[in-house]
Order: sequence, then C-alpha cells, then structure tokens
Amino acid sequence: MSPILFWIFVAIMLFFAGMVVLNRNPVASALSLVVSFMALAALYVSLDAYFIGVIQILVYAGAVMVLFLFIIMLLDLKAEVRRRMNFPAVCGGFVVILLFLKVLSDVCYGVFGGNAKLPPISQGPKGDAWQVGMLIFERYNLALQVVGTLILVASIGVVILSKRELK
Amino acid sequence: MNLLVQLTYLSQIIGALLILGGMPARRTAIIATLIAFVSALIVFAGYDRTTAGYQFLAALPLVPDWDLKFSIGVDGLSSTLLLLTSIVGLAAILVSPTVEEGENRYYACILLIAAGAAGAFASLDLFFFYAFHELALIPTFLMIGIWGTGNRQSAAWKITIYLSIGSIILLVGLIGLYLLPPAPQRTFDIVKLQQLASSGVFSGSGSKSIYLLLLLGFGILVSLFPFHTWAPQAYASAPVPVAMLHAGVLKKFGLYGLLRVALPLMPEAAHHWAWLLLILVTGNILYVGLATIAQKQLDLTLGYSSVMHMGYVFLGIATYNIIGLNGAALLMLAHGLSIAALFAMCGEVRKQTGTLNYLDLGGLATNMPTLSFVFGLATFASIGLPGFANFASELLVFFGAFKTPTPGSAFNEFQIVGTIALWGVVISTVYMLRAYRAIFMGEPQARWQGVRDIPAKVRWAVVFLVAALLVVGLAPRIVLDAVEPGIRLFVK
Amino acid sequence: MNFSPWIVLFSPFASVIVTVLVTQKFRKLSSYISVAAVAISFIFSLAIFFGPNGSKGFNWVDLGTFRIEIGYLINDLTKLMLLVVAGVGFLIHVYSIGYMGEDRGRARYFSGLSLFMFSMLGIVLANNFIMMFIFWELVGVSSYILIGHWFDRDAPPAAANKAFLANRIGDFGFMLGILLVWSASGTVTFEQLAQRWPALGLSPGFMTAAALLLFCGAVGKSAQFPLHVWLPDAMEGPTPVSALIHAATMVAAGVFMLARTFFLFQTSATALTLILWIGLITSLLAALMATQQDDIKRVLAYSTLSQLGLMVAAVGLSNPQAGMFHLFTHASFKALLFLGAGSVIHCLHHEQNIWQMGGLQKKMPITFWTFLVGTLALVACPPFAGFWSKDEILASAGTNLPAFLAIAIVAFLTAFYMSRLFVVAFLGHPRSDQAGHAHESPLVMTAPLVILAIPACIAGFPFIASAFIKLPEHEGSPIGSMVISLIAFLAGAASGFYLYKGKDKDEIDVPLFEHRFYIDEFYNSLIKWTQDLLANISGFVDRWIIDGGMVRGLSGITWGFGFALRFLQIGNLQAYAFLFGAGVVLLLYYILFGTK
Amino acid sequence: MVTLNDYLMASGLLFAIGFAGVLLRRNVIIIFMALELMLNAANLSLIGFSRFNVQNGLPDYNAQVLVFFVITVAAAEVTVGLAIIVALVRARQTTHVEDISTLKF
Amino acid sequence: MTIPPFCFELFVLALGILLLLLETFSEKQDRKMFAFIGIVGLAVVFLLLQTSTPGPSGMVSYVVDSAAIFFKKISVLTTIVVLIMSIDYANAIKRFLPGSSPQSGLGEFFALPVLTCAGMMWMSSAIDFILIFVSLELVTISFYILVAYMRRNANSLEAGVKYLILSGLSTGFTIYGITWIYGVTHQTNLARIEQVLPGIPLENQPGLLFGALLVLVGLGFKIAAAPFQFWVPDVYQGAPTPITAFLSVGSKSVGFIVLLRVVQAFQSLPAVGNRLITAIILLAAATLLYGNLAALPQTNFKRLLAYSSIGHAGYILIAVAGIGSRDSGRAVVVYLAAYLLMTLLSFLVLVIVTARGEGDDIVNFNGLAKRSPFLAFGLLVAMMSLAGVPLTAGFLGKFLVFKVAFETRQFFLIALGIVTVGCGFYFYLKVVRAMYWQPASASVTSIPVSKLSLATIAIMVILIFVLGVFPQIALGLLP
Repeated sequence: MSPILFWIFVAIMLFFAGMVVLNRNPVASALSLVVSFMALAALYVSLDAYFIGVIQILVYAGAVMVLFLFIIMLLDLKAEVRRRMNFPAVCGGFVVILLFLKVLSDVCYGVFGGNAKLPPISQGPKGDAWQVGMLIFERYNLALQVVGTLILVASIGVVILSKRELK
Repeated sequence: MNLLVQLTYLSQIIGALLILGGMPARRTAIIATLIAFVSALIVFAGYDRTTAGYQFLAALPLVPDWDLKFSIGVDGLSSTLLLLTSIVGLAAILVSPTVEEGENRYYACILLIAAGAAGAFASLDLFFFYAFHELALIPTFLMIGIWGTGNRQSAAWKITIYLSIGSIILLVGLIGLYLLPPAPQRTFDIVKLQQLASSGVFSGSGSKSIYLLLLLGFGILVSLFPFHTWAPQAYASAPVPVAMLHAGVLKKFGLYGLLRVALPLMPEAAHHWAWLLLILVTGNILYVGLATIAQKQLDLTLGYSSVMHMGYVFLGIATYNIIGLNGAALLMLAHGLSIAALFAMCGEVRKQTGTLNYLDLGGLATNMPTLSFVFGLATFASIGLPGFANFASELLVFFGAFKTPTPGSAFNEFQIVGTIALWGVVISTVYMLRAYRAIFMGEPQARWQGVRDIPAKVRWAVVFLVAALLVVGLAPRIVLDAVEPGIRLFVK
Repeated sequence: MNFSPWIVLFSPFASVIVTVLVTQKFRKLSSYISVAAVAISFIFSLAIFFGPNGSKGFNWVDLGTFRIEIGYLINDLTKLMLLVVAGVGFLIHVYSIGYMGEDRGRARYFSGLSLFMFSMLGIVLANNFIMMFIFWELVGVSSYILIGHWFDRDAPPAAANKAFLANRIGDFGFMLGILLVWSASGTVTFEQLAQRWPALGLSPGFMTAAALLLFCGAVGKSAQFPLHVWLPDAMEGPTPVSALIHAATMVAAGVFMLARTFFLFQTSATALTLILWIGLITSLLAALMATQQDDIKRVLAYSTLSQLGLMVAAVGLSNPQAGMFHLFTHASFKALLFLGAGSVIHCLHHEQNIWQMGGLQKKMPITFWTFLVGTLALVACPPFAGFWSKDEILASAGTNLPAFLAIAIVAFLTAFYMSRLFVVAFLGHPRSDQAGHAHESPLVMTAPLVILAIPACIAGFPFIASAFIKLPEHEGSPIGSMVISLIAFLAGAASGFYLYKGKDKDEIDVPLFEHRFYIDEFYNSLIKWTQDLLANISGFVDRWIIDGGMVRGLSGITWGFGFALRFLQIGNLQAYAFLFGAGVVLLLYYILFGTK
Repeated sequence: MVTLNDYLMASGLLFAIGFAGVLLRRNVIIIFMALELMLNAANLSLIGFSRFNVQNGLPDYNAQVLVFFVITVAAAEVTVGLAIIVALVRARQTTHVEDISTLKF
Repeated sequence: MTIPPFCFELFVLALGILLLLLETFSEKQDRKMFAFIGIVGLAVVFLLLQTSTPGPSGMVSYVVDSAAIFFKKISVLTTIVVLIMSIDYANAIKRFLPGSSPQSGLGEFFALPVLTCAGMMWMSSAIDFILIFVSLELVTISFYILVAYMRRNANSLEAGVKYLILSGLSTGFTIYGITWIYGVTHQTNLARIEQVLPGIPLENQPGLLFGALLVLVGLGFKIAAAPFQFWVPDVYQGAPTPITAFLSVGSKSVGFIVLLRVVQAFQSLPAVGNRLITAIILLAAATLLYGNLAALPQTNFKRLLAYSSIGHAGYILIAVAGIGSRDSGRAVVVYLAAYLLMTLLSFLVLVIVTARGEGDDIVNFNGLAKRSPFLAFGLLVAMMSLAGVPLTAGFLGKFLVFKVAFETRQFFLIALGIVTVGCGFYFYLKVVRAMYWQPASASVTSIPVSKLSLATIAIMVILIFVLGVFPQIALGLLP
C-alpha cells in the first residue's frame, strides 16, 4: 500500500477517534467509533492481515457498534449537559497523556533502528484465515476453550444483569 | 527428665486451653501454675552446676533446610528465669481477683502470658525464642483493655503497638543474625550459633548493624530509654496479674535475649556499641529516676521505677565482664520478684481505697499492718537494701562497672555511669520512701477507717515473693553459682 | 574453730526472725526474746574480749576472680567496740522493757532493736569493706524503722525518711570510695588492704579522693556537717532508741570505720586536714545550736553531734585512738544522759520541753543523780570519764593552734549548755502539772542508769582505760591541755548557772542558733530548686516531649498520613483513572529514564 | 516508505486518544468506548509487529491469533459492560461518573 | 493411574456447567443444594490435585510445575470457602435480585465462582501471553458480573462499574505491554522469551522494558499494588461479601503467579530484569505505605480488609522483588497460603455476623465476644495472623518475606516493613478491641452459625496455627 493511503487512513482513524472523545452526543461518538475502526481495518489490510481486517469490521462495526447504539437508544441518552469543567482535572489529564505520549514516542523511535522496512512476504498456498485457524485450533486450542468459557460466562452474566425479572 | 522443662510452659498452655474449654478457671489455673512451679524448681535444683552448658535438652526438627528446630533446654541463666516466671506466674494467679464476667478468658490470658515467657526462656532456637515471647502480646492487649483501670485503652494501645514494633525490629535483627554466617553453616539453633561464634563468623562488617538492631529491638522490649514511655502507663493501667507478669517477667525477655544471643555471638559489636548503651543507661537511671520522683501516684511511680531499674541491668550488660553480667542476671531475678510483689500490693491498695494518689492516701498502716509491713519489705528490696537479692545484684553491677583494666587510672566512661547509677540508688530511695510514707504512714484518716488488711490469698502470694527475695538475697550463690559458668563461657 | 563471733552476730538475727515471724502477736515474749538475744551477744562479746585476735570468713559471692566474703576480724578495736555495743545495747534493751511497756508496737520495736544489734555488731565484726557496707546499710534501715516507730503521727515518719536519705547520700560516697579502693587494689579485705595500699604507688589525688569518699560514709552515719541535719530530727523516735542508736552506737560507727581503716586516711594529709575541719565545724556549730534548744532530747542530740565532731576531729588529727577513747566514754555517759532524759520524759507523760520541767531533784532522785553524773562526764569535769577522753583529743591537737582553740571553745560551750539544761530541767521549782506530779521510774529503768553511771565515773582513769584501749604516747606534758580543759569547764558551767539559775523562761534569744543556722531551710530550698526542679522537668519532658512529642507525635503523624491518603480515595472513577495513569507515567518515566 | 515505527506511532496515538477519553469524558458509555479504542490500538501494534516479523516468507500469525482473541474478549467485555451500565442506569438514572461516587474514603 | 494435568480445569468447568444445567432444569430444588454439590465437587478436585505431580504437560502454553499445582489448589480451596460463604450470604443476594421466586439467580451465583475457578486454574498454568490474556479476562469478566451481581443494590452496581472501567483500563495497558514484549522478542511464550532475551540488542531494550512495565501495571492492578489499587476499597466494599473474599484471595493469588512467571522470565536479561525489579520495589514501597497507612483511620470492616489486602500485596511484592533469593518463590507461596486462610476466615466471620442485614462497620462487631465467643475467637485468630503474631501462619509469611528481603539487601523495604507492621497491629487490633473491649449494643442477640461454617472456621483456625507452628508444612507447598 502506498504511503499516501497509509497516512490517509491513519488520519481518518485518529480524527474519528478524536471525535469519539470530543463529541458530546453519544450517538455521534458511537458513529465516529465505527468510522475509526473501519479505517483501522483498512490499516490491517495494508499489513496483509485480511482475516483480521474482516473480523474487525464484522465484530466491531457490525456487532459491537450496533450494541452500543442500541444501548444508547435504549437508555435514551441525550447529549451531555455541559457541566462546569474541572480544570485541574483536565489539565492533569492532559499532562498525564502528554507525558505518556512522550515516553511512547521515545520508545517508538528508539527501537528497531527507527526505520524498519516492510519485509516482503511470499503469498502462501493457503490464505491467512487458514493460517490463523490452524494456529487457533492446534496450538492455541486451550485458549480457544477458555474463550468459549468466557463467552458462556458473559452470556449468563448478561442475562442475570439485565433480565427484568429473573425466573 | 526432659518433660520437666516442657512442663514449665506446656502446663500453662494446656491449662489455658482447658479453661477456655470450660474447666473451673481459678482452680485449673492454680494447678497449672503449681505444676509449672514445681517443675521449674526441680529443673533449677537438678541443673548440674559443676558443668557449664545446656542441660535437659530436647529437640524436634521442623525445617531441616534452615536448621530450624523446636529445641528446648536450660542453662543456669534460663533455669533461673524459668523459676522466676513460675514463681511470679503462681503469685499472679493467686492475687487475681474475682472476675465478674469472662473469668475463663481472664485466667486463660494470664496463663498464656506466663506460658509465653516460660517458653521463651526455655527455647534454644531463635525462632521459637522469639515466637513464644510474642505469644504474650495479644493476651496483654486483651487484659489491659478489658480488665484494666484508669486510662486503660490508651495504655493498651501504646504497649501493644510499641512492643510489636520492637519485636519486628528484633525479628529483622534475628533474621540478619541468621543470615550472617555462610549458607551451609546457617542455623537457628542457639547452641550451635554459640559454637559458631568462636570461629569468627559473627565478627564481620554486618555484625555491628545487626547488633544495633538487636539492641534496639530488645531495648524497646525492656523499655530502654528513650523507648520507655509505654511501660509506666501500661503498668499503671494493667490488671494486677498482668502488671506483675509483664514488669516482673516478660520485660526480662529482652535482657535475656541480650545475654543469650547478642552478647555471646557478637562481643566485638557489643564493645563497639557500649558507648551508646552507656548513654541510654544514663537516661534510664538518671532521667527516668528523676521523672519517677515527679510522679504523684503509686502505680506510675512503680511503673517508672521498673523502667529505671532496667538501667542497672543494662549497665551490668554494658560492662561485659563476669561481675557485671552476673549482677545483671541476678538483678533480673531480683527485680522481677520485687516489682511483682509491689504491683500485687499496689493493686490491693487500689482495690481497698479506690485511689493511688499520694495526696489522698495516708495512714493506712494502722488498718493494714500486714500489707504495710510486706510492702515495706518490698520497698526495701526495691531500693536495694542488703538482705534482699536486689542489693547483691546491684552491688555486683557496680563492681562490674568499676572493674578497670588498669587499676587506679582515671575514671573511664563505665565508672562515670557507674557513679551516676550509684546516685540512682539515692534517687530511688527518695521516691520509694516518699511513696511509702505518703501511703502508709502519718495520721490515720477517717475515710480509710473501713479499709481492711490484705486478704489471705494475696498475702500468701506476696509473702512468697518476698521470701524468695530474702532467700536469694541472703544466699545469692544459690543463683550465682548456677549462672556464672554459663557467663564465663563467653566472657574471657 | 572460734564460734563466738558468729554467735555474737547471729543471736540478734535469730531474735529478729523469731520475733517477726513467730511471736509478733505476743508482745512481752518478743521483748524477752530480744533481751535474751542481746544478753547472749554480750556474754560472748566478753568471751571474745578476753580471747585471741583472729580473722575468718566464708564466701558470700564467689565468681572465681571476684569474691565477697562474710567474715570477722577480731583485734583490739573490735573487742572494745563489741563491748561498748553489746554492753550499752543490753542495758538499753532492759531499759526498754520498762520504757516501752505500754506501747502497742512493742513487739515491732524489739524486732527493730534486735535488727539494729545484728547490724551494728556486723559492722564491728566485718573484716572487709563490703560486709561493712552491708551492715552499714542495715543499720540505716533499723534506724529508719525505729525512728519511724510511731508511724501514725506525722513527724516521726518524716524524720525517719530524712535520716535514711541523709545516710544514703553518705553511703553513696562511701560505696564510691569502696569501689575506687577496690578498683585500684583489687581487694576489699581490711588486712589485705592495709598491706597493699601504701605499696600501690597511687597518685596523691586518687588517694585523697578515695579517702574523702570513704569519709562521706562517716559524714552520713556520724551526722557530720553538712549531713548532720537528720540527727536532731531523729529524736522523734523513742528515747531508748535515741540513746542506743543516735547517741551511743550507730552514730559512732562512722568514727569506728575511720579508726578501722585509718591506714587509708594516713596516706593523704589533705584528706586528714579536711576531716579535722569537718569535725571541728560540726562540733562548733552543734554546740552553738545546743545553747538555744528547749527540747531536752534535742539538747542532748546537739551535744551528741558536737561530741561526734570532736571524735572525727581526733581522727583528723591522726589520733584515731583518742577518737575511739572518746567514743568509748561518750557511749556510756551519753547513753546515761539519754536514758535519764527518757526517764524524765516517761514520768512527765512525754513532756520534752525543759521549761515545763524543774524541781525534779526530790521526786526522781536516782534519775537526778545519775543524770548529774552523766552531765559532769560530758562537760569534762575531772575526774569523770569525759574529762580524760576530751583531754586526750585536746592534747593531740597539740601545736595546731586553730584546732586547739576550737576544741577549747567547744568544751566551754558544752559546759555552758549542759549546765543550762541541768539547771532548767532539774533544779528550781516545777513549772508544770506533770513536773509537779512526777515520780521515780521503775527499777527496770533505773537499774541501767545506775549501771551506766559507773563507767561514766571511772572509765576515764588511765589505768582503767588502758585495759580497753592503747593510747599513743604524747610528747611533752599533758598538764597544759588539762588546765585549758578545766578552765573551759569552769567558765562554761559558771556562766550557765549564773544565767539560768531560777529563770522561768529563756531570756537569751539567738534566732540563728535556735534555727540551727537555717541549714534545714537552706536544704529544703536546695532540694526544691535542684532535685524537685529537675524531677519536674524530667517528668514534664517525659510526658510531653518524649511521650507526647516523640511517641504520640510520631504515631499521630502516621495516622495523619493515613487520614490524608483517604482523600485520594474520593470515590470518583475518573479520579482513580487519572491517578492510575499518573502512576503509570511516573513509573515509566522513572524506570525508563531514571534508572540504568 | 512506511516503517514499523510509523505504525507503532499511529497505534500509540490511538492509544493516547483512548486514554484521554477515559480521563476526560464523564459519560460511562463514552469512557467505555474509549477503552475499546485503547484495545484496538494494541491490536494495530500487534498486527504491525506481526507483519514486520516475517518468517519463511510469512508474517507471524501468532500475533494475529492474539488479535483474534483480543477482539473476541473485547466483544464479550462490551456486552457484559453494557449490561452493567444498563442496570446502573435503571438503578440510578445516570451514566455520569460524578454521580456514582457514594463509595469512598 | 495419574490424571492428565489439564483435566482438572475440565472437571471444574464441567462442574460449573453441571450446576448451570441443574439450575435450568430443576424447578423446585433448594438452590443451596447446588452450592453443596459445588463444594463437594471442588473438594473432589482438590483431593485429586493432591495426586498430581509436576511434569510435562504436552502443551507449549501450559505448564504443570509445583507452583502451578499450588496455585490451583489455592484457587479450588478459595472457591470452596467462597461457596460456603455464599450459602450464608444467600439471603442478601435474594434481597437485591428481582425475581419471581425467592431462589432466583442463586443457582448462577453458585455456578459462576466455579467457572471463575476454572479460569484461575488455567491462569496458574499459563506460560503463554495468549493463554494468560484469555484466562485473565475470563476471571475478570466473571468478576464484573459477580461484583455487580446484586443489581438492586446501588453499591454493588457502583462497584461493578468502577471495576469494569478501571479493569478495562488495566487490560488495555496489559495488552499493549504484551504487544511490545512480543514486538521486541517475536515471542508470546514466556519460556521462549526467556531463551531469546539475552540476544536482544541494546537499542530494543527500552521497548522491551516498556512492554514489561505495562504488563506489570496490568498485573499490579490485579494484585492491588499501589498506585493501581484505587479500585480496591470501593469495589471490595460494594461487592457481595463472598465475592469480595474471592477477589481478595483468588484474583490476587493468580495475579501473583503470573507476575512471578513474568519476572522470572525477564531475569535472563539482567539489564531489563533488574530495572523491572526496581519497579517492583517502588510498587512494593508504595503499596506497603498506602495499604497500611490508609487503613489506620478506617471504620468500615470491609474497607479495612480492602486496605489490609493492599498492604499484604505490598509484603508479597517484597518477596517478588527478592526473586534473586532462593526462598523468594517460597515466600510468595507461603504468604499467599497464610493470606488465604486468614483473609477468608475474616470474611467468613464477616458474612456470618452481617448475614441479617446489619452493617459491616467495625462498630457492628462490638461485644462479639459475648454474643458469640466462637466467632470472636475465630476473628481474633484471623486478626492475629493478619497482624503477624508469631505461631500463626501470617507470621511465617512475614518472617519469610523479611528473610528474603534481608538476603537480597532490600533494607529500605525492611525499614518500611517495620513501620507498616506496627500500623498493622493498630488497625487489626481495632477489630479485636471492638469484639472484646466494647459492650454490645442492647438490641443484638447471639448469632446462629451453621454447622458447615462452624466447621470451616474451626478448620481454618487450626490450619493457621498448624502452619505457624510447623513451618515445614508451609514450606513443603513449594519444594
């Protein structure tokens, strides 16, 4: 993928991520999140991770975001009433984030000689879905089972927590 | 034979458990302490004085990796202190008043305190030596808090927190001590440690700081100046048996620890820090002595005086010669007996009159002839008059302090502190006689007309204590001959 | 094996044990046991007196290199002192049967007396410093017990405390001296010390210090200036106690100790000079104070002080034998005087003010005459005992003119105040009802008076005294000092008679003397401004700075930190997230950039 | 040419934005969304690392497996989280963080 | 016959599903029966675990070493006790759940801890970041549900939301950290990471350290290390008490096993490993101070236990920081074993005392010694052990921690430890004071205790003393 496309997608991703935080309307935030995640999926694809990119769109844009939107609607959340900003807290938050970014950029530009090139890959006989699938079902089979349990637990939990009247 | 030493603490632990299980409290407690007393007496008498070293040994290996054993045994010093523990323990049970509520807990706590002290003295393993002493901490807290008098809550907090911090410092010091030798030689066994000491493994650079930790830890437990402020208030507020056991016996644990662990293992470090100990001793004797004079209540006076007298033991320990150390050992016994007797009678006075303030009291001797007589004896013992064990031991401490390598030379620091300590005798005379006079002498007051003399059970207890003081005071060799060989082993 | 010293020593001890433990309830029996015990002691003392010298002991403490012995040392000094102590003690025990007959605490009293006899005999027999110190302290205890015998009044306990404390202060020096001597010589046994001490080659300063510190013991016990204040107060005790302890024996223990260990003092001229002047000052001050006292026992007490000062001065003049000689004679006539005074007090229902007495000549003839003998002995009227012994001291002052003069003045003053006492208390007419209805004491009290009067009369004659004590030969003629002594006596007695004959109240008023030079007041304020002040400061510091500041402060600060930390826990989710993030950033910063 | 560091920085910025959302927004649901951003930032890094770590001519699919699990777990977390938030709103009628601070000190 | 090691989790999982099925298909059954079934089943698993020995597992991401077995035992034991507590707590659960029958939701309340337990057991064996992550999340998400379980109780929900957001935050950091560790080492498996670490070039080490620190942050959150501990008091207070106990013991224990494994792996590259240990020392110091100091003015018993749980995390972190010492792992294990006993004992007594709707302030324990001497004694022993009185298990833990600290020359931490132990005595004894010194208020009467709880308390009291007096038993937990 050309660098220009990369930068465009990065810009979209970061801009809409920013919108998630800055929008006062929860619905707008949720929609921004979808856009941001789609750009992210494009970046995945730019890294030859097609399977993950597809999953990203399916799960996030397709399922999670719908859930978010649904809940926002359900709860009938209005745009946040502007409350008085707690300035020390905001400043403190910015300082913490800027410092974190400073650490992060120092680390980022310090490692790998600062300019690791994208190594070429050969297109294998099987697609990456197959590769990932083999790993999941063979090497990480146990983890998969754990995730299965996790989903079981989560679904029970959701029932318990949100059913209006338990049987 | 080995069972005898075990009995000195086990009988009390078992007694406590039985009492908690519902046995009649007082009777069981008396039987338990009597068994402990008899076995301690047999151990003391049966200890073979012709050979130094540990006897009545028994050990149960627990952690072979660390050479940690449940190891029991006595030498002259510990058999003496075991005897002291059992005597004071028995007396403490005897003087215990009728408890309205929770009698079982009351007696179980006393027994546990006594058992903790006895176990610590009988242990020959650093781990259990330490652990047994701490066993007494919580019962003390409970007893002062529940059955104490006056400002009991603050007193209970203070003693417990202070002592727990002291103990944890001590624990760190003991761990450091354990880690001092190279790995294959590490052991918790006090006997083995003492044998190791001759090979010089404890004279390394770390030994000085570890000695300081031990001194600090043990010092806090003995109310070494300036870590003494827990003692007077706690003793003043504690129920009588606790004050007796704590001031009389438990406090000696720190001194015993110095004599048993710190000094024999790290003589160089002891020499190195002698100056510090001397300064603190001065604080204990002179400063606390003066503060004692300023007290206006008998319980506080006794509490402060017990802090002050610890200074003499520390002085004996600081001298690090045969005379001073034997004096310190004997003084531990003597002070334990005398302060226990004094606290027992102090409690009786409080029970009868409801106050211990010098301004309120006076002329009690008319109605309490026996009490005032025995109190007088205990007072004389406490201020170090001949005939009582305190005198012999303080005398030895002074001689220890004045033993100089070069005869006739100028005063060295030991002699200066020795002189101050000698003046301390005058100070203690001032406050004890003043207290005695203020309480017992003078015109009988109308409001104390109803006061009755000491009841039989208390009388037997205090007479028992004072008699022990007299016997040892008249013939100190009973104790010294047992203690001396053990001390000679590590003092060249 | 010679058991007599042990029997002498331990028979009163056995009496203590029996009377305290067994016969406390039976007052009469207790007193008889006590008297019997001292009688046994006296008999065996006689046996020792005629027996050989020797020394023997056993180890009380044995630490290998360090031993404390309990043992006896019999020599001429011991023999004399044993006789004095046991003899006077026996008589006073007998006298006490009468004097304390009605007292509730009679059993306790006799236990105390027996304890005193035990301790005093222990001092006398001791063959080393530590044993002497042990009994030295015990003497103090028994004195405390006996002074405070009437504990249900206010004054006796106070006096007892004062006496005990003054003694303890003296003992502080004494013990320090013993420790110094021991640290230098390595021994405390008198015989060994006597051999080793001069050969040790110690610096003069050290020897002076050691000697003076030992002397402190004598200052306390023998009530020398500046620790003399306890003795007059000690008169609060029963009169036989005053006679035995505070006149004849215990207070003489200091002098005895000086004599016993004179070899230590000999080596330091400075110390001797100081001892001499302490003795003389005590003697003078006490004599001056005695001239203004109205309490019969107090007059006698000050005279005791004064005489003790003379004895100490004799030691300071390097003539301890003279001191011992005076001690010997003084013991008999002062005991006699006190017992006589006791007899008077007893008959006057515990009236002690001499201005409430008078006209006793007829009513109490035995007391009157024996008291006269005692007075004459004390004022050094020839040929009574006091004349010879005082003369001996005067003579040893010899060329030391200031000392000589001082002793002479004391002699004059003694004659003055004793004649004042005698004139006021016994002659003239009764000045109170009690004095008017007085009658003679019972036999058990008068017999000791009569017996004591005998040595007071004759003990001074050189040919009798030499059986008891060997006095050094003097250079030059003794006549000079005898004349001075006689003049002083006559002048004093005459002025006393002249001034007080037929008077009903004291017309001479010297507040300075009456208030004992305000020394007690000075001490009270001294104690208040030193000891009590320091004590209160220490108490304050302990309560508010060490306990309040250090302990409570630290725990309070800790608690405060804990309390402050709670305000991080404000319940706001976002604040927690912020703190979480801040923690992450700080950790990353420090570890990534702050450490290597 | 796009380097690994560019991907990492992009991911880092996304993470920081998510973090900022957590710190600055008061609406629990938005905070929750911001948390999703953070997880996705991690995923981007992972994919980047995986692509730049080529073995035998193939990217390292282990990392992609991890991403797969992260996405799954995140989805589960979202469902449970939203259920809790719904319950909270039912109980307290608020999604505002400052209103849920009764437990403190 | 030996059971394949990975079967234990499957047993527990099956047990959990069995409970869910029972819940679904039985209408009338008393739900408490399910708890008993769970307890018995877990007890069987525990006994079976006794037979398992360290050995190869046949999987790369899963190990069976003695530490793993030990932590599995801890997980199972904790769950058993939590179920016992849950029985006593059932009334409170019912009160705060809307349901058609009084039994509504109870079955799940007993089943979820069992499933969580399976997650913990997986976590104990996990040495691959992937497995670590998913099992960690299994545990975390279960706790979201459990903490917020009483959804009619605002406090429970509030706790749930706080836990949700903050835990999500920490998950974000953790996964980001894992990313970086993977990015530098190209491995997710700790065993492999340990092998390749020495070859990491110097320029990449900051990235590695960055990742490791972020993983440390995430784990620090789990084990309640300062400054990532702020959720602890609030969540502990709001959550249903058995769940608080579960969080406090189970979640923390498995956090520590992962932490130990990570720190151990990083020791192969001292340049990074030592700095990681420095970070742990800092966390330990902050945690010790925060936990023990902030507990001093506490008046709510549950919050007190929360702060105490933070404080104990500090002590265990000291042991972790002393990983250079031979006894470091032992110290962690012994301390956790002791911590398990004494904390669960405290919570059990708390559940029983507050079962009938009384508050959980320390004041509510006033006069407990008179109302129920046995409960008071149990709590007394727990408090003694928590404070570190000798001859109790808690002392042995502290002893080992100080020993390890001394061996690795962490004198600063030792000094802090001395201060904090003193503080500990103060606030633990506050509870003892309430029970023994203070009179009970007039309205309260004696407290009924079920036989099962009684037996559990007795067993735990005995175990506390046995571990304290016979250290070899505790040390034998991790040979």
